[in-house]
Amino acid sequence: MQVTIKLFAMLGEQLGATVKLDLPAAPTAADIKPALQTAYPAVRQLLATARLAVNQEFVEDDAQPISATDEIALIPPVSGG
Amino acid sequence: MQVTIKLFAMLGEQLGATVKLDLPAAPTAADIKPALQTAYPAVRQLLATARLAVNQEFVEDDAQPISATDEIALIPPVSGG
Amino acid sequence: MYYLKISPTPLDVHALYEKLKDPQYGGIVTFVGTVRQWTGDIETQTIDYSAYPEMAEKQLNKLAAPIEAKGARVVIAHRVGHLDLTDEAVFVGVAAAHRAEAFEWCQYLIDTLKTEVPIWKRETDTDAVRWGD
Amino acid sequence: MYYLKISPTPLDVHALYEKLKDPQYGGIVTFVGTVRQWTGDIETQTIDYSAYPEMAEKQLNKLAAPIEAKGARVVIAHRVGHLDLTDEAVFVGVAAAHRAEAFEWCQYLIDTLKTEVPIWKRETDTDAVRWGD
Repeated sequence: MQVTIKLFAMLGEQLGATVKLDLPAAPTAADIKPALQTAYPAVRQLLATARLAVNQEFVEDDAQPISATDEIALIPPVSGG
Repeated sequence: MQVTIKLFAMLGEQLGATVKLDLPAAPTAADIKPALQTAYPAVRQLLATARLAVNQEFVEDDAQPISATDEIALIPPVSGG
Repeated sequence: MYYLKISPTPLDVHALYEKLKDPQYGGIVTFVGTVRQWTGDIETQTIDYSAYPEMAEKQLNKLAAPIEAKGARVVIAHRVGHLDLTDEAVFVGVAAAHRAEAFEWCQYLIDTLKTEVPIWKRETDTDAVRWGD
Repeated sequence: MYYLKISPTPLDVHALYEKLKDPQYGGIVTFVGTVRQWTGDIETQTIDYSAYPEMAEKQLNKLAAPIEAKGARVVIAHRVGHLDLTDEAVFVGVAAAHRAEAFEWCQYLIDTLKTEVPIWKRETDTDAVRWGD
């Protein structure tokens, strides 16, 4: 299954505002960061510190299923204010 | 020795903005409230809750001598802000 | 550097806030006290504030000086005279490098003003006239 | 009732403050974060803020709703885009019946905004470009 992932801040600067990613069948939230780290090893550490958001909510449960229509984003540590 | 005492808030409303008061010779800060309470028994309680200020400073030491040229005031509990 | 004023003129909150802006500060915390309508079952209509102005300004100086000595900027203004509902009675502003200290010092200043600065309110409520407690 | 906005328009601090005034409130606490020049030995020239705006507004709603449910009013605005020294980046205001809760809730909101709301700063310092930590 292919999903589009929104990226922000330094991640967006490095990889672009969105990347497409192939996931195994019946993916869960836990699959996304490892798949991105495999695809983009140069930003492995940046990906590790980012939080996953699905449909504009931080994901609290790694077992949350991901569907192709979900809005998926990686949120680097925020620094507003 | 006669001194003039500034009064504020409810005390000023009851007794006027200033009162004159006769004190014994070589008076100290400790003499002022009792002398006022004797002169104005109707506001004895209001006087008890007020703080003494001499030359625009709260008096910390009851033994502070009072001179005829000091600016003396009684400060009821404040309620600004 | 700090600005302290007791005056019958209505508070210009925006002008007071602008005095706090400076490239050396990153956080500005302000407290504004306004005339509130209800206190439990008591309805306030107006408040008259009076002061012992010379002593009040001296006391404000004593409060502000140690905060400014830590590198912050302090702006305090208190109105006296006749105020209606929502009118601003007091403005306390602190600009500091970081926000935690700006919050701490602003709250310290208003808390201390309310016990140590000779200003008094006389509330005209619908049922009675009350001197502030 | 509360007002939450993320926008490239410069913050109108006075208009935001005015939204907090109401006869039911006696205390208004505001926090304004501005662009500071020095952080230790690092000199900042400008800051560019970016956001994930739809999620940021949802997150602000989640923060403000429980405070408003306690009877207070919340106004938050965050600027995005290019900011110069002393420009206002964020305004957080809380109006409440009493000042202690206004201070507590205002500080809670800015502290939580800084960890939970997807907004990022990119500092242009004299020696380097830095993403905020």
